[in-house]
Amino acid sequence: MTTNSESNQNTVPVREMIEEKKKSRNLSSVTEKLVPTILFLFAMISILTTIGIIWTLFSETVEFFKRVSMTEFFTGTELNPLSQNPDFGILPLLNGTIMSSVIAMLVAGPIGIMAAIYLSEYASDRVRRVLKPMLEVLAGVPTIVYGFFAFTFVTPIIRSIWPEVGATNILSPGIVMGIMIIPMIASLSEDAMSSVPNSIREGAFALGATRLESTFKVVIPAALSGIIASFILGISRAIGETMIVTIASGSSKNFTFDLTQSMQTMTAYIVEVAGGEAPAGSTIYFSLYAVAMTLFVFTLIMNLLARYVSRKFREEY
Amino acid sequence: MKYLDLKQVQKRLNTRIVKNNILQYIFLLATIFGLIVLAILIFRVFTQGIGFINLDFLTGRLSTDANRAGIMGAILGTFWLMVVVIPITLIIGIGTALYLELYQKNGRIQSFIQTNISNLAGVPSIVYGILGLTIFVRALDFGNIVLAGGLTLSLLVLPIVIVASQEAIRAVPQHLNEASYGMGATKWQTIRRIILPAALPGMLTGSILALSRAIGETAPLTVIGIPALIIPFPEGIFDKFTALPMQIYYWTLDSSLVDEYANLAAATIIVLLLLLFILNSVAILIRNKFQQRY
Amino acid sequence: GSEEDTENESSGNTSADNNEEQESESSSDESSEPENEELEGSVVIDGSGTVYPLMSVLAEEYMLNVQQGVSVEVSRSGTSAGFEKFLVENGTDFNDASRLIKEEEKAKAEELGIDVKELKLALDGLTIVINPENTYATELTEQQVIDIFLGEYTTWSDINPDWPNEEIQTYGPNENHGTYEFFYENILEEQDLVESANLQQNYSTLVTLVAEDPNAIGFFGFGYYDNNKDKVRAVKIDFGEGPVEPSLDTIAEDGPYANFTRPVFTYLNTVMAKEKPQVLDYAIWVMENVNDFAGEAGFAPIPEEEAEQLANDLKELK
Amino acid sequence: MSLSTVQESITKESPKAAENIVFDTRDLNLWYGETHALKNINLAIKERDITAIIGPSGCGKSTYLKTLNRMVEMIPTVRTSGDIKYNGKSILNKGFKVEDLRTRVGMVFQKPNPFPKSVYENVAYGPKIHGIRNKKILDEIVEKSLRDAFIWEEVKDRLKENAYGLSGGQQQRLCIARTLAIEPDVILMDEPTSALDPISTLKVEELVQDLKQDYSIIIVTHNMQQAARISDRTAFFLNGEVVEFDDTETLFSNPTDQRTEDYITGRFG
Amino acid sequence: MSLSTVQESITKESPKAAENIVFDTRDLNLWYGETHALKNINLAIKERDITAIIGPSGCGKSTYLKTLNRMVEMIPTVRTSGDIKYNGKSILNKGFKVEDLRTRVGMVFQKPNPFPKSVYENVAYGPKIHGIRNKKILDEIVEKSLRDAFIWEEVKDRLKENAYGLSGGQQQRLCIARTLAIEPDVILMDEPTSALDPISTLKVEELVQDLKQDYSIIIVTHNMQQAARISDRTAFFLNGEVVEFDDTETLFSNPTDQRTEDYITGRFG
Amino acid sequence: MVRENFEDKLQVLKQQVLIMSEMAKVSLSQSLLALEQQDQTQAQSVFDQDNKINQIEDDINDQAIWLIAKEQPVAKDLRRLVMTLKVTNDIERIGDLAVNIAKSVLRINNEELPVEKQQVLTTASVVEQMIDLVTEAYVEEDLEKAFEIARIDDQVDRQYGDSIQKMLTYMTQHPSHISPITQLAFISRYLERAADHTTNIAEAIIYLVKGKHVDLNN
Amino acid sequence: MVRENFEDKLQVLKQQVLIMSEMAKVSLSQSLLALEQQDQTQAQSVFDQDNKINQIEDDINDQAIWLIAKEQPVAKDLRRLVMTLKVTNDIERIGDLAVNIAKSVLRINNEELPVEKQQVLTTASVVEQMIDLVTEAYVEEDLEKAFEIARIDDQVDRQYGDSIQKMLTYMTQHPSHISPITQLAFISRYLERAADHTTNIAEAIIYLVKGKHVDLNN
Ligand SMILES: Nc1ncnc2c1ncn2[C@@H]1O[C@H](COP(=O)(O)OP(=O)(O)OP(=O)(O)O)[C@@H](O)[C@H]1O
Ligand SMILES: Nc1ncnc2c1ncn2[C@@H]1O[C@H](COP(=O)(O)OP(=O)(O)OP(=O)(O)O)[C@@H](O)[C@H]1O
Ligand SMILES: [Mg+2]
Ligand SMILES: [Mg+2]
Ligand SMILES: O=P([O-])([O-])[O-]
Repeated sequence: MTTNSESNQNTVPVREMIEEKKKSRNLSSVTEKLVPTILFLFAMISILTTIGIIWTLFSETVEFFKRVSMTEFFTGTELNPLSQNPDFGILPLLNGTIMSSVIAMLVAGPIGIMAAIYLSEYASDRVRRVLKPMLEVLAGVPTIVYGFFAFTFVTPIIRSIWPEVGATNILSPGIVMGIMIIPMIASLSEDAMSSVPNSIREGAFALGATRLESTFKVVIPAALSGIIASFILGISRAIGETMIVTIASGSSKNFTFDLTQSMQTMTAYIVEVAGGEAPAGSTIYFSLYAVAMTLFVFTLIMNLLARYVSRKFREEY
Repeated sequence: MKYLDLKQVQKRLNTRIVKNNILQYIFLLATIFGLIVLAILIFRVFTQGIGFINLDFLTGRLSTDANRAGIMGAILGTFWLMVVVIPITLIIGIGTALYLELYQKNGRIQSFIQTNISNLAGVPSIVYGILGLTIFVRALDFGNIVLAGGLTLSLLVLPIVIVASQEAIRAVPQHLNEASYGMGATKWQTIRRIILPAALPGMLTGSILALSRAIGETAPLTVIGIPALIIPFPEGIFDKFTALPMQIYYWTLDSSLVDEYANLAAATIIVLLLLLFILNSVAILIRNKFQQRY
Repeated sequence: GSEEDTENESSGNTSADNNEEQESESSSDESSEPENEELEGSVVIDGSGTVYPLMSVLAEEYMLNVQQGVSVEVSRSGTSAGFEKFLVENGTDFNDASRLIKEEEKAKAEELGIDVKELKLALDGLTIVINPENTYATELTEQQVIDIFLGEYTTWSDINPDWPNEEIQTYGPNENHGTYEFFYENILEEQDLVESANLQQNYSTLVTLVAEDPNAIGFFGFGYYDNNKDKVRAVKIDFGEGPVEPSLDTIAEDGPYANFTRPVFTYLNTVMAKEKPQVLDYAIWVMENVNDFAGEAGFAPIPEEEAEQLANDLKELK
Repeated sequence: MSLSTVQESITKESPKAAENIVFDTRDLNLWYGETHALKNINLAIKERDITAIIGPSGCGKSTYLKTLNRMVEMIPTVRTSGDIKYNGKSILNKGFKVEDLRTRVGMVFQKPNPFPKSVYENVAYGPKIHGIRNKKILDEIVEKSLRDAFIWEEVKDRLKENAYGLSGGQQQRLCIARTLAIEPDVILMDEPTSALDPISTLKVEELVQDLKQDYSIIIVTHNMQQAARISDRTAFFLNGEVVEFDDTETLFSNPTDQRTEDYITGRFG
Repeated sequence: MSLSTVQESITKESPKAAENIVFDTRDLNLWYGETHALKNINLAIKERDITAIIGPSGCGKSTYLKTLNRMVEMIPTVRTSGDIKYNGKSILNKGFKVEDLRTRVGMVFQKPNPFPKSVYENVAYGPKIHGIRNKKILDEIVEKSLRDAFIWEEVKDRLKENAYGLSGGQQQRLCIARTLAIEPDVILMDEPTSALDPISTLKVEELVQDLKQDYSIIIVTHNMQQAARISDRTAFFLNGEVVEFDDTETLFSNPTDQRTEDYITGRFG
Repeated sequence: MVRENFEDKLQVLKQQVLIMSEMAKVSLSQSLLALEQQDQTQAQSVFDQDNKINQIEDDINDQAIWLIAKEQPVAKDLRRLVMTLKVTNDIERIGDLAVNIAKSVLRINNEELPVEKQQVLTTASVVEQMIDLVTEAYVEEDLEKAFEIARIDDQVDRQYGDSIQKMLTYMTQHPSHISPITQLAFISRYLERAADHTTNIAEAIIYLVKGKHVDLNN
Repeated sequence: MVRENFEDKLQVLKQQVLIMSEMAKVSLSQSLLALEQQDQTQAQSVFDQDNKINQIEDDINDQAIWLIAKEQPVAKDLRRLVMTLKVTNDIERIGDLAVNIAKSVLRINNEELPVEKQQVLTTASVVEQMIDLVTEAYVEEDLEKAFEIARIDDQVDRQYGDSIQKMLTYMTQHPSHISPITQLAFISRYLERAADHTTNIAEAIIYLVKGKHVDLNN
């Protein structure tokens, strides 16, 4: 060892070299100051986006309410924007939106959570490594494809089983939306459950618990906040989903709870009204913003709720 | 004193185990359910559309005549959209992530921006469409050109890229930064030499996934207004365009006008799904190849 | 004469073989035209979904075989929605319409200084369709149709006791569409449709709905029926002279189906036409060739002279 | 103190009346896929003894411990040969129900792993899954277990609070209480103090020595002094083999095998 | 050995020729937000000494260490008062460039934290960021640093491999080599062996004692025997205060303060 | 409280040291009683006791070493255990000295001891007191008492010098008594050594408390 | 190789023990030379040496205790350190005995020692050999040599018994010589004790190697 340190002593005057280079450091100090500013500007873009969304929606919505009263809008059960005596009640749209979301969650909720349980608790590593990405493919399929699928495949099947169901109805897109949301709920719930440390599971097994017991009595309670959050996000996703309902649910502005009927959601209404090139200036045009605003507020509340839940009930392990 | 009666415990044990075993299969079934649907969907789309896929279809121009219709215009439209979306989301997304994770780690500003981003991620895509329509198409008077659509989609997927990049940065262990600072490195040196190289695979993976999302998005484009018939190929980001999902949408709608349109829609779906499949495979490849163990 | 016949035939069985022929014919048309100058730029068309099939075929033909440098974009938000887009500063060049322009719309145009030129393109027969399973209501009188949509009958047996006691389901395009307005204004004479009418934005949806509902009765343009003859059945209407089946032959302003026949138009913004040569050129070309394509798209042609007259009017704008 | 009592207290404690073997391991081999992790293990572990297992990292200590309650099976690639008899019954054949085994053989882990529930629910968890529903009995079990784990005084006023509010040492004792609640015969402990600070470590060690009255305890530890301090017998593992198994005092004062001596005196590697 | 030389060797090593103070801490106070983490610290740390810092968890050891190279500033809520002089210069005022300080004062962390790069790139990182680009010089620096960290022989054939392929002990020595590459005066070590097995721990300890020839070393450790084994002087921290700072032997044999005695004999709490 | 176990074990060890020193004192008393009464059987019993003392010494030492091995003591704890090793050595020596005295008593047999026997017995009782005192000092870790031992030891040394002188003088005058008196001189020497050993113990106590070596033996 | 540092320190400690035992042997030799030559100044130098021996004992003990504190030794390592504490104690006692011999030599002064002086000196040389032998045994950790010590010790004990007997007889016959002969008897006793101490060291070596206590002293 001593020979090493001797032989290498001062062959490379690292320290001097470093001291020397230090003088040429000014350039880098400029970079150091500039970089945060640039990055800050980038970060501002997301803020601008939000401001843009809110400003756009809000200013036009205000215009809309100058023409149509709030009460009519929020309590009206009739929506006939183009008729000679137009009605602008949003309730049919809310009704359609809620119906489709509820159906979607009835499909996605139980199946998603069961899939999450299977993947997180029962599947071996290898099986999970295969199944989970495959399931996530479901989430990656464009919604237009689901719409096509719902309209050309699922609806006819449902109708062959249950003839009452209309060719456009809320049931079929609801179900397909549910299928689309399954991976989201499965994946988020699985993440929540997987982040429950294995040591806790082992603790349960060591007490003689079966896998089912460890899952329902330990893992799920521990991951509950994450699971609830995944449900809320699933609902939010269902509310915001557009193409499936646009294609498969028709555009009747029915205010009904009959699953077999065609209904229109808020999103589908926006597509309809915007059509190709939405005509500026008319009441219909402004109604689009009012509906969009309502939609935005709905999903915002859902997202904030999901965040709150997952914050509030997060367990520290 | 014994509280547990071993005999009782034994007796209960059998039912407990049986319950567990039965439910295990139900859970498996639930997991596979989604996959079965996926398989049916793919099978159906393929059987319906595969016969229509040929070179002419892929390279042909759009036409009202189902036999002549091709989707090159839509493919190019999607391509040009990506030309807009990729650089914008990568630069702004990674930049924002770096800012949030490394320059404004704590405090009000960070949590404000963070909340804002996670809310943006949950805003329905159709609302972005309205934003794009109002701002890019109308206020900035771009019209319904690629740039307007691309910017709209960029804003739409930006939160995904930001969050993915943040996660990638966070996955770089703090102790690596400490090590770098501990040797007298400046912040930017540390970012450039340690954090970015380590986080890049994760960022790319996230970005590619965001891109797939952008490619498949239809709703914002329907709001922005894509003509149902547009035959010339877009040659740049200032041209009007149509995109693959829009074409699927129109053909699905018009299938009552011309039956074969449904098949064309199916064929286009196949092309779109293949494109997404390739992108996702690339993402997975990147993830597996560059995954770091710390 | 002979050209027209070929077109009509080909509309019945659209086949690839005919395309080439058609193209060569068109190009011969083109060569007969004096103007050979290369145009470029875009022509923006929006408006009626009913007119869309005709207009898109025309646009495609124009782009492919007449002026490759011009991009004709055809959208179809509906007649009314289209007008709103048409009647603004820098609006669309054409607005397709399945009804006549309204007074308010005219007033708006004047206000904006837009000089609108009405171009009649073809004739559409409003077709009343029922489910193919419905074998009883294949013939209805004009009044019966009106009453059905006004909600005078709730069940089929109300019309004819021999018919099933099933609730009648009425379908139609929604208020966005000129077809609706024509039906509402010209046939129902501005009486409100029955409450329960299922009004859809998309014709494809509408076709499917009628095709799948045994108790359905709906209305839309002949073109949509023509393409879905296997799915829906057209009702023969008795206008007092015996049941008439809608067809390209019966649909005419003075034909047996005249009561349910309406012209379809496109409105040209002549200000735009003067500014953009390709717009005017396209307009002229359309009026010179529209009758060759009307049948293919499910429309009956307008009288040749009327078309020529309009074409000549347009040429004067140059 | 009279001289004679002194004399008695000096002579070593007399061997226990019945020296029952609780776990008898015969020619146990275990593979993780291709890795031969345990090689021909033969160990007879006595009842009401504290048996320590020491050895360098990766020598198979944890693996052996987890084989005793078949937790090792949770890794899918594991294969075993040979036999382990628990109170005379072979536990390695598939017919033997693991849940049953695990109610008899409790386990305490390296990192305290309470459930993210209240202190009370943590302890009541085991009895509950085994079918005890009666609130009064549960209360009794919880109190007794917490008392036995020397933690009752510290937590009796916060039974309803989340267990993660406790300190690391308290959490570990809570985990021990949780194990006691199902009244096992044997308690396996895998480095139960390695995540704890020195003070908590000593408390847990004292608890372990106290539990010896009623339980057979097998404890894996990296800390040789800990093995010396608290165990009656110590097994030294090396590369998946048992090099030496003897009374703790003998093993640490006068080991037979040179490798043992090298290891305990820190001359290894 | 003659008697006289023995006599000499028995008397304590004579104090070093020049007893320079490398870090002089005066009345240092530090707050994390409201937490008063360091209270009136006064410590004079000598050059070419190994100074150990011991104390219970949370007493401020790491905080103090991180104050010496101002890494503590990475936490935004931190406030300090008082003064630390490094070779006579106050380092706490904002004018002092932290990057400079940190090239003089290296740091080794609790968990080995090599960069996810090759062994070579790990060591070359420091010289590179400080502007040394010449490949030959870099080669030399890398070899020398690895030799000085006693790890050259083990890694010389795998310089291009990823550092994460090394064992924990090797990784830690690599991290030390990485620090040596920028030739600091002082090396701060925060529990450098707490993540290592006993054998690797001993290797690192020996390395540390060897480095004493050329560097001043300040080492935080939970392991009192380690402090006793390797350090010249030891400071005992408690609740953010320095309770006792003395020659290691004195502190561990005959501490002045009862709290020190209680802590080192394990009677704390 | 922490380290109870260790504290308990230290306490047990201390108890055993006390028992051992009690045994050594008993041995010494018996041997002196034998001297006083010139009783052979009394002397014999001292030999038996010695074996027990040796055994308890080994046990205590084993326990102390085992505690060092397993408890890693430092500072006072370590000194306490190391001191225990030293102290038992000294106590054992006191026991040995009792044996030596008993042997000398056997050699003296029934022969007359005309001089100094009383003086020796007086010294002996002082030594016994010293043992009691040092035991107290040990229990209480009392420095005062430890230093007190040193002072008493000086006194014992002086008495021993006087006695030897007197005995030599007497022997010169009464050669017939040389043999028993020589034995008595040895006994005197043994007592002086026993006192030295108590002083050693006192030194050990001082080392325990102070952590510093003092030499009380000069 | 690991624990080099500790091994080095143990080696240093061993060296110091050897030096210390060398010093004790030198003391003893000097005191005996003083006896042989009845040389007062020679005797004086023994006293000086003793201080040094005491000091080196304290140092060695401190180091051993410090090593125990910081290296947490177990098994043989621990026994080696504990044994060092015991061995230095015995060596120190041998040094003390040399002082005692020197004191006796001073008391004898120039008086004649007609009997047994040679015998005592012979025994003394045996004891010196024992010290050498036990030192070798210590260095080599050789059990054979350790047991050899015990055998030689028995021999020394016998010689001591004979010598005392002869001296007593002589004194009875020559009362005028009582004083110096008594001193010689004491010297004889001191040598016997020195031999005992080497035997203790031998016991310690056996304990070190075997981990078991043996009693060689009977
Ligand atoms: N899940 C596993 N898959 C493959 N090999 C494993 C697995 N778990 C452990 N091993 C291997 O088995 C051997 C024994 O591991 P085990 O965990 O029992 O060691 P250990 O003695 O407990 O070590 P430590 O002291 O580090 O906890 C090691 O070589 C290890 O690499
Ligand atoms: N980032 C921080 N924010 C707030 N308080 C902190 C922070 N880091 C440390 N503290 C507090 O400062 C005090 C000292 O912490 P420090 O990490 O220096 O302790 P330590 O002695 O190194 O402990 P350990 O031995 O556990 O590493 C503790 O009370 C701790 O809770
Ligand atoms: Mg382990
Ligand atoms: Mg710390
Ligand atoms: O018997 P001693 O201890 O004085 O040799």
